[in-house]
Amino acid sequence: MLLVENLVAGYGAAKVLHEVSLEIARGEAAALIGPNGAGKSTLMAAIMGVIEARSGRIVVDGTNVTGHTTHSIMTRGLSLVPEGRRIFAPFTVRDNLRMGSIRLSAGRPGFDERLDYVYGLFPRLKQRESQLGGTLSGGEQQMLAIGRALMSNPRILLLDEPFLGLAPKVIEEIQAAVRILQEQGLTLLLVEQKLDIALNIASRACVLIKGSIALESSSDNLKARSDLDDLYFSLAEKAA
Amino acid sequence: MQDFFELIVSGFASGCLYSLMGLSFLLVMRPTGVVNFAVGQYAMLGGFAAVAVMTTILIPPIALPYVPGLLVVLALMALLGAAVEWIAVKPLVDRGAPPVASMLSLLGVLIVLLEVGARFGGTEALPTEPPFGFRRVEFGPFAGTPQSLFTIAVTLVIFAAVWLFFERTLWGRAFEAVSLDRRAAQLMGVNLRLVTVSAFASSAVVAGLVGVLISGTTGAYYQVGMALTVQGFTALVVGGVGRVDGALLGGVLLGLLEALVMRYLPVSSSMTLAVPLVVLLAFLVLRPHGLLANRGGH
Amino acid sequence: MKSFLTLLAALLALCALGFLLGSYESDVYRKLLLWIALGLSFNFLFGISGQVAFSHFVFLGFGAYWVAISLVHWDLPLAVAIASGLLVAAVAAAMIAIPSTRLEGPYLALATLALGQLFLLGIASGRDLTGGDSGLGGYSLPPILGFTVKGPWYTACIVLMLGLTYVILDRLDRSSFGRACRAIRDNQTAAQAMGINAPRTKVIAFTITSVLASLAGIFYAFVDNLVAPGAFSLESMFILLFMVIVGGTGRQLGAIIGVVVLYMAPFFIEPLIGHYHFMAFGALVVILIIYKPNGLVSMFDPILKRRRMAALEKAQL
Amino acid sequence: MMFSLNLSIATSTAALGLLAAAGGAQSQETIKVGVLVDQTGKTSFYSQPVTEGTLMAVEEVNAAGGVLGRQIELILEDDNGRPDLSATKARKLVDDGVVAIISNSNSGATRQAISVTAESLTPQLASANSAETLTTLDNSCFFQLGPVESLQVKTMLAFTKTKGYGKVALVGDNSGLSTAAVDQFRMGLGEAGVPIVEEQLIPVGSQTAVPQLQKVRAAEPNAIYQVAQIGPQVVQFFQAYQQLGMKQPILGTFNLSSSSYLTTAKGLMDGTVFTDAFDPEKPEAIAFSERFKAKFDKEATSLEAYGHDSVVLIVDAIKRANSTERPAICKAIAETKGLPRVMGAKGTGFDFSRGDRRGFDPEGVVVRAIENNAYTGAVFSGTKN
Repeated sequence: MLLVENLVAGYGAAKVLHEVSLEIARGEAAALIGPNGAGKSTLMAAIMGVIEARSGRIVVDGTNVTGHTTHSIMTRGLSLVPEGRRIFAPFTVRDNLRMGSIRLSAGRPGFDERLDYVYGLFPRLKQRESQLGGTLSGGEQQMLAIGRALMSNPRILLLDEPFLGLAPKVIEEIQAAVRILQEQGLTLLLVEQKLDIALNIASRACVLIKGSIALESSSDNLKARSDLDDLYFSLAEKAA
Repeated sequence: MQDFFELIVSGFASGCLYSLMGLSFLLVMRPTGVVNFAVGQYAMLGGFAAVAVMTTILIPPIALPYVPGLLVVLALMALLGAAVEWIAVKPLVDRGAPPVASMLSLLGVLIVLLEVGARFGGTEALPTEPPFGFRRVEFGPFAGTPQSLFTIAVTLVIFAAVWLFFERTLWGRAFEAVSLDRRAAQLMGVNLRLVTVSAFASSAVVAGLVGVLISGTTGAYYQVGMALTVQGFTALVVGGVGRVDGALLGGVLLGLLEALVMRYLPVSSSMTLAVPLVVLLAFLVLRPHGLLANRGGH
Repeated sequence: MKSFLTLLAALLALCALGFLLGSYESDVYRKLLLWIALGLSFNFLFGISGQVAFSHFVFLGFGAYWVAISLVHWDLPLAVAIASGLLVAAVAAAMIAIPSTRLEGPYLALATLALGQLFLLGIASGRDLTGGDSGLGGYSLPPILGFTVKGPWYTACIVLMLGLTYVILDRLDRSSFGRACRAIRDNQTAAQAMGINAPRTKVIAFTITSVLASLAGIFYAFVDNLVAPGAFSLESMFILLFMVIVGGTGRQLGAIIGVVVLYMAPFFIEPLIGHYHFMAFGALVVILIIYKPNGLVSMFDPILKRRRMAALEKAQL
Repeated sequence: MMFSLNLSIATSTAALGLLAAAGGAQSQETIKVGVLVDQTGKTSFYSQPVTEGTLMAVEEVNAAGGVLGRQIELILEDDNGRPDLSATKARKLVDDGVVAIISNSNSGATRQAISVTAESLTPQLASANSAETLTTLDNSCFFQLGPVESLQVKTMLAFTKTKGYGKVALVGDNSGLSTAAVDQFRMGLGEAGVPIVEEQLIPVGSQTAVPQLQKVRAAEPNAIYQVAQIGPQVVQFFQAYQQLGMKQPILGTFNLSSSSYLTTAKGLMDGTVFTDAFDPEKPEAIAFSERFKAKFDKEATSLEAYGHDSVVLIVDAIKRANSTERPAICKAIAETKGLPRVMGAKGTGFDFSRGDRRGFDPEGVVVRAIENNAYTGAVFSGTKN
């Protein structure tokens, strides 16, 4: 469904990703894990067309989308929940969700349907419908960010560290919602630093170290590893 | 007292022009962070374009009536604004250069436009026929000319339309989203190219409209650009940088202040031009956020 | 020592040139030298310190008007006129800089642009003192120590002033102050984190360069023995900005190249393209900012680099 | 409009070059005359038409065989209307060996150029400048051909003497052109004992003149002297006057003779009278207008006539001096008396023999009026009433 091949990308003179390859099948939930600064968010940005791929290619459902603009990649069914939520603070909850629907081709009827869907997933957002985004709690903002990304009716949802800085209770709540999405057949790519959360959700994990995939394995295999606690460290040693 | 009410109308009308210039700045500033000092030259060219299409002075075979002429001028301005973005801004943004590079390159554009205006239109003031003329009209204690009322009405309609667009339509919200968080807006699927190009085009259209309005009152003149640039930016700084309603408020206040200072304070009348300059400096130093608070963005 | 001798030789050559030229050419030449001096100080302000300030011509005009008014209306001795002019310019520059250097990018540009317009309005309204639009004239350089300085000797004075400007700015640029200026230009937050006092550095840079502009203005006052507002308009300010950008922002050599190219260009291209040179400058600036952001001077970089490498190799042998 | 003007100047220069070349082949070298013109600056709108008149006059002289059997070659220099540039360009012309310089730029630029021509005593003729003090500068070879401001005041005062305007207002703009005129009008009115109850300036770049004219209205003058010179500000004056329902008579200066006001201030100027240096019914003016129209297919204005007259003067001086030496030409000009010219009232011509280097006949200014959005002929002339 989503195929990344030998992707090289970076900012200015700095090369962040070195020939990264990755494949995710339809309905699968994969995790992209790795330490800080490994290039996880850069990979997300490159997949979404926010930064340019210097070489390599990105293929969605057999269509090469390398070099396409973000909005045209979104029409192929991709959507990203960005790191740090990036809510439009002065907009109401509803207006935030409206922004998410901007690439929805079905127009007004489609919008109402998606809105009901998101409100069904996160009933708290419905209660806060006309509140300003900036006044929500951290957890609610994260729900809004996910809900907003779902408004474009994606088939692949990329989640960039959605649990960062949230209370355990909220994390559980959002995990539950993610599980529902999974059950409904949405393909997921989750970026996460914390291994336990990642392996809980995803069936397969790719470990990104210093801009390269250092290890790819099923979650069960990974969980069984003895060096799990300092996995990144040992992989980094090996890479060096 | 009669003087006061006459002044309110004429100060309000001048202020409306400043507000529109402020809006022209704002339309580009908000979504792109670029300050385009060439907007004053758009106004100058808009004026000459109006003379060209509405009268026989510059291009003898063409003399359209006011409304079609206005539409033609505004369409030309939209093209000009988009072309300026494409030539002088896009390559820099693509390279990742800071906004100040765009500002400097637009200063180059400013000079090119100024010279094009001076060569094409000449250095003399050229007129268009104002649609409503200058006879005195009175309503209650107020008195003005049909032309000043026309300017006020056009300005209010433009501001209402822009406000409704930004607050009520999905695409208007998208413009706002871009100015709040460019990256997040991009991830919503907002077409940034389209937003940037329409921002530059609409900015040129609004400034061009000012030029058309002025061509009917004092004539299209090659030197109006710089004064309008300062007045428009001052309107923005007074009202609150980054707000549509701030531009309207700031411009109108500035227009009224100019008229009242001129009429009632014992200063040399050539110093009225100093009013916007002094107000601008005072606000920049003492209250850089203007009268209305900013709501985020740049 | 070697660089000092090179500079001395350059200044002597510039003076000598003044003795070879006819009256028209030496008029053009003097104004070129003044533009170079202005270009150097503006380059420090805009290119090295990163302040997009449009007030440079205000200070040029201030220096010129101050010395002219001192001679015509106040009958001050020349030395007093010059010294007081520089002093007042320094105080005024600092007073302007303290509030305005807080402003960033376009806001500083607009504030200093407003200042420039106010200056011109002031000249227009203070006509009894300034002569208004047609300017203030009817004076000439008083004898200095009994000598009447005129013709190529006055050109030599301008060369001296230019040399002084160059040396001051070159020293500043190479000192820790110059590095602080560049650090603030590139990233103010990072510079402050490194312990640089950004506001103070900016104010000092603004004041020094503005005083140097006033100094050039004092010398300008005796080139035509007339000061008129037309020379200090925004248009001239734009040309100066363009000169620095075209030559190569932030480099002394760049400023010199930019000034020479844009100042001399009209004399050569006017017969070809008529009066469109100002328009051509605007277009040139857009093209250079986009395609050659380091200016014309960067075209010589490979040569300079090669020479430096060759010198290095020689030293190693 | 300006496009066509530029073009016509360019083409006539080219034509002149050809003529000069042809002339040079059959006789000696050409007589070089320099022209300082503002082709690109703020004052180009009047400097260009003046220069057009100069070019046309030279073409006519050359077509009739030139002067002293030689062709005249004009060397045009654009000074952008800037004084500093004007001095530089004047130096260039002097170095080029011109026998005289015709100054068609604004008076500030002319003034600066005088500092250059004074060094080499090059004859310099200011075609249209009306500034008062140009001839007090120390170039005894500088001659001013236009009417100085004080002459306009004197003529207007003579014209209004019988109307009994007890108190008047004075409105100008803040350009150099206008403030100089305001000064002269203030002085002239003061000398004549007419009190000025209000004096206002409309700043260049402002959008309305309503506050200024309200002050004028409040002072209740019997008449208003309108001496604003910059187009938009002149138009604002008339608009505000109309808007405020004012009825006082408006007395203008020759700036109002620029026909563009008939469109910019269409219908707003009726009843206005203004002083002018051009009498359309003067026989020389009729002849000039006909020749101009035949050549350029448009109406001549006083501006072209100014430029034309400076050539008339210099050609006459070269003929009488029978020399192209600068001092001889200078001397001949200073002795000019009764030389007919296009500008000025009927029967007036050049006269420098009074020892005044301002050659406009003191009785040569006329008063014209605007009726039904059109200019009338002279309704009055001279300073005696």
